[in-house]
Amino acid sequence: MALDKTGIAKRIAQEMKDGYYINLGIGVPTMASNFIPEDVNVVIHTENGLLGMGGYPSRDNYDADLVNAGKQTVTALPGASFFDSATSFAMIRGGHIDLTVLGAFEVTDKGDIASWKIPGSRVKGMGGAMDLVAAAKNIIVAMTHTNRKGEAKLVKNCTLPLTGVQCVKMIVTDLAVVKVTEKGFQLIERAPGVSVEEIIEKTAAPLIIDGEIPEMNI
Amino acid sequence: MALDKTGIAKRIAQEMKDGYYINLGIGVPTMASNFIPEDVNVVIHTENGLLGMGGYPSRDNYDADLVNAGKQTVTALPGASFFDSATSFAMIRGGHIDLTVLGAFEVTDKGDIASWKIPGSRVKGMGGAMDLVAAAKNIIVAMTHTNRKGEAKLVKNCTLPLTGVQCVKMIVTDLAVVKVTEKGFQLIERAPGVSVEEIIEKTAAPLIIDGEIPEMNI
Amino acid sequence: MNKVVNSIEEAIKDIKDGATIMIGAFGLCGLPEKGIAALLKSGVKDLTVISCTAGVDDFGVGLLLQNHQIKKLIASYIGENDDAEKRLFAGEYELELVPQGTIAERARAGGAGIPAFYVPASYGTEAAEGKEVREFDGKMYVMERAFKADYAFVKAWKGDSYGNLIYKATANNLNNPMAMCGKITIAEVEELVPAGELDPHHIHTPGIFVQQIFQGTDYEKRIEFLRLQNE
Amino acid sequence: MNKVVNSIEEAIKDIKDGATIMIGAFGLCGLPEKGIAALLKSGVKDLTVISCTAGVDDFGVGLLLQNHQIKKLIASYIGENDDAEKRLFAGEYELELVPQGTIAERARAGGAGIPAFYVPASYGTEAAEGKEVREFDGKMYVMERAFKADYAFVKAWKGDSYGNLIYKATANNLNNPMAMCGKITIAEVEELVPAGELDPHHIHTPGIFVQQIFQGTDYEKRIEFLRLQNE
Repeated sequence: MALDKTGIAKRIAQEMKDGYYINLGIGVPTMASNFIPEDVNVVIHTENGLLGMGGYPSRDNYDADLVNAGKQTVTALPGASFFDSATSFAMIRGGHIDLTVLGAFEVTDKGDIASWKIPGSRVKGMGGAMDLVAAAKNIIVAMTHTNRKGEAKLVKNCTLPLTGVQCVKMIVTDLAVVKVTEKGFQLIERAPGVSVEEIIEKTAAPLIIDGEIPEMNI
Repeated sequence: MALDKTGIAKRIAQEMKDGYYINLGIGVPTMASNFIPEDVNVVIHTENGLLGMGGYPSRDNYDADLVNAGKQTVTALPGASFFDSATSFAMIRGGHIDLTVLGAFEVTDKGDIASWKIPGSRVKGMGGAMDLVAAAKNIIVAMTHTNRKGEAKLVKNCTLPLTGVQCVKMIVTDLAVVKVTEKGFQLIERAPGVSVEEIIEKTAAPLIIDGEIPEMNI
Repeated sequence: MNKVVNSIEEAIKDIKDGATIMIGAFGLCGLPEKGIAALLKSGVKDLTVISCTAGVDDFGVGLLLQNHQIKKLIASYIGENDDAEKRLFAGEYELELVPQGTIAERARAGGAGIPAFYVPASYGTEAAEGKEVREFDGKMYVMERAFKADYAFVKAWKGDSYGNLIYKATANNLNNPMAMCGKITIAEVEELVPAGELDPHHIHTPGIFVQQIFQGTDYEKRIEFLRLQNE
Repeated sequence: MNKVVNSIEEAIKDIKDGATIMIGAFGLCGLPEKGIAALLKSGVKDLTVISCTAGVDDFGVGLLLQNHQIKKLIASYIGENDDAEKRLFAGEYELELVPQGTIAERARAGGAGIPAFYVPASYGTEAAEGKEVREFDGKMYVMERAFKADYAFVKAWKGDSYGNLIYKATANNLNNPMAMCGKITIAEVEELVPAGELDPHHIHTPGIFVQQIFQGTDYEKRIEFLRLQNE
């Protein structure tokens, strides 16, 4: 059965290793921080200027001057630091972030990603996404395997404006875990009860399938 | 009579205007800070990372961690700030320093300066001098009019390796105050008792002399 | 060295139509509220505004859009402002979208006397169209030019009469790089103290980057998304 | 996230001959004394050292020159070290002189993922020989490349177990930009505290830039020119 958002978030949390500095996009990526194992100590970076982001504040101690990249009130954990945006993006651009997780509209089997603009529809802007995908060491996309119209989001070529080229390393969807290899997409895991055939059918690019594909362990 | 070092320093102090941020080289330029009029409030920048440099410390409160660009122990005045070298040179390069005063071996009538290297003799390095002369808004050179061999230091072309090109705005020597104009050197003032003829004789480039040349008022 | 002005009106009196103005803040966090309010009152128009976002419909940079004072907006994100999107589609102003980190670095570069530099961000995307690209060590980069700004409006937590600034938490964001960049930087602070009261180790923006400073009162500090634990 | 190592020997055990090493400090101010002492003891050689100065004859970077461990020195000034000059003329090591602000910016750029940038410093001088030049807005600039460093040795006043650093007075200097640049940055501090004890507003170098940290003892903190009031 296809995973819900929580399921995707749980699977992503498994990619977080002890000692990682991590930047999480809004939505499911941020949700993943709730499922990090207790013995895994990571530091969350939020690009508006904080290392060591904690959870939401209580009603007694929220602060308009302390927000995350989604402009939500947050807290700072012990060991945190505050800094300006130039320094914050120096961390990103300089490759100091170990893992970036963000959402996407489309990802290609070369690792190109489209995530910021739907022409003729809404204009929002790229925010910090183009900086993040251009420079983080390890980029994981969290998204549904198909869009609302049922069209594949894992594709040969993006139809939407690009956020970055040849940068995505892995995709976690409601159906599968797919790695972007030099030879293209490789199916690594499938959601519990989801068949390899269904995944192939809903992917609009060749999928390397090497032996038995295990179910995700979430 | 030719000025001594103190005289040059006093004349340079007259160029310091209220509200200026000033960077002073080692020696006579630094000495000039002792002669700033009381109603002129300036902030001294030292490129190793301090705005608001004060005088030398007392024997009770010196600190190895608080030095100036000459590696001498100093103090920080009220309103001071500390910062790293990248930010310090951002101030210089970005044109935020109103006045830079430094020594030189040679200056040309186009404003080129040689101040950092004598080939075949000593190797020291340019330190921050190339950054300063390339970017400060207003650069004054403090030096003797001739070198120890009696050779002119105000020249048509530098014989020594350059520190920067077309940057010096004014030169204060033991004999004269000379401006670097679009048409070349212009004699502005002469040291008390020093004749225009002596200055012309000891300058190895044409000198524009416009009317009566007043004596320095120091 | 005293940079204190008595009112924001005094600080902005020389701003002309057509000026390029930077406005600090990330969304509404660290917003120079008093500066924006004064710009609205002044009616100065045809502005080029450089800011991280367009604020929201009825606060922050959004107010200047509503008041038809912006000719061109350079920003990374206008997603929290529906009105800005409508006015854009109506052709009321021009929008140049720039990646957020590139905005910050172009501001710092402007302040640091670096006319151009290379970044990987936006390579291969429409945001790099018309820009020079170049390979270094096998990777492609885009050349970005430093910003120039006639004015920078920034907001800090504490400041002193010499213009030294300290920001609270994540309210620094674009404020420090933009403070470096403004030909005239106007800083508003919640608490203004005499020079000498702030520890020189704690200064985030040294006063050399600030030309005018004043203490604002009654800050609204509007929160875009109030999220609370267990609520 | 604990980056505390028990000894400097543990921190440097993987450094190989031929490594590129940055050493913070301006002269002897803010000097990573313990790191240099350990490098001396290790005997690692053919180093490329990037530092602001060569220290003095018998302290700081000068010790590594005396011990024949440096193949190439990149610095802005060696004027306080007569021994370094003698060894240079004797051909014992190669010297590349770089303007001080350019050293700082190349270090920051290396840490910030900016492969190249333009500065006015050194244009028209022998320090710009072999470097690309380019005109922007009627002024000439020199293209400078970011530094890459296998290790950066930095010294701070206070630090915590996450690697966050605070510098004292002018002892920051090159330490912060170099901390950003090191593939492995080794920080030594006078006072090491558990994460959470330093105010996040006061951090000068966020811990993300630091891979190893330890507390040094018995710092000599030698002063190059002790100048006292009225003495």
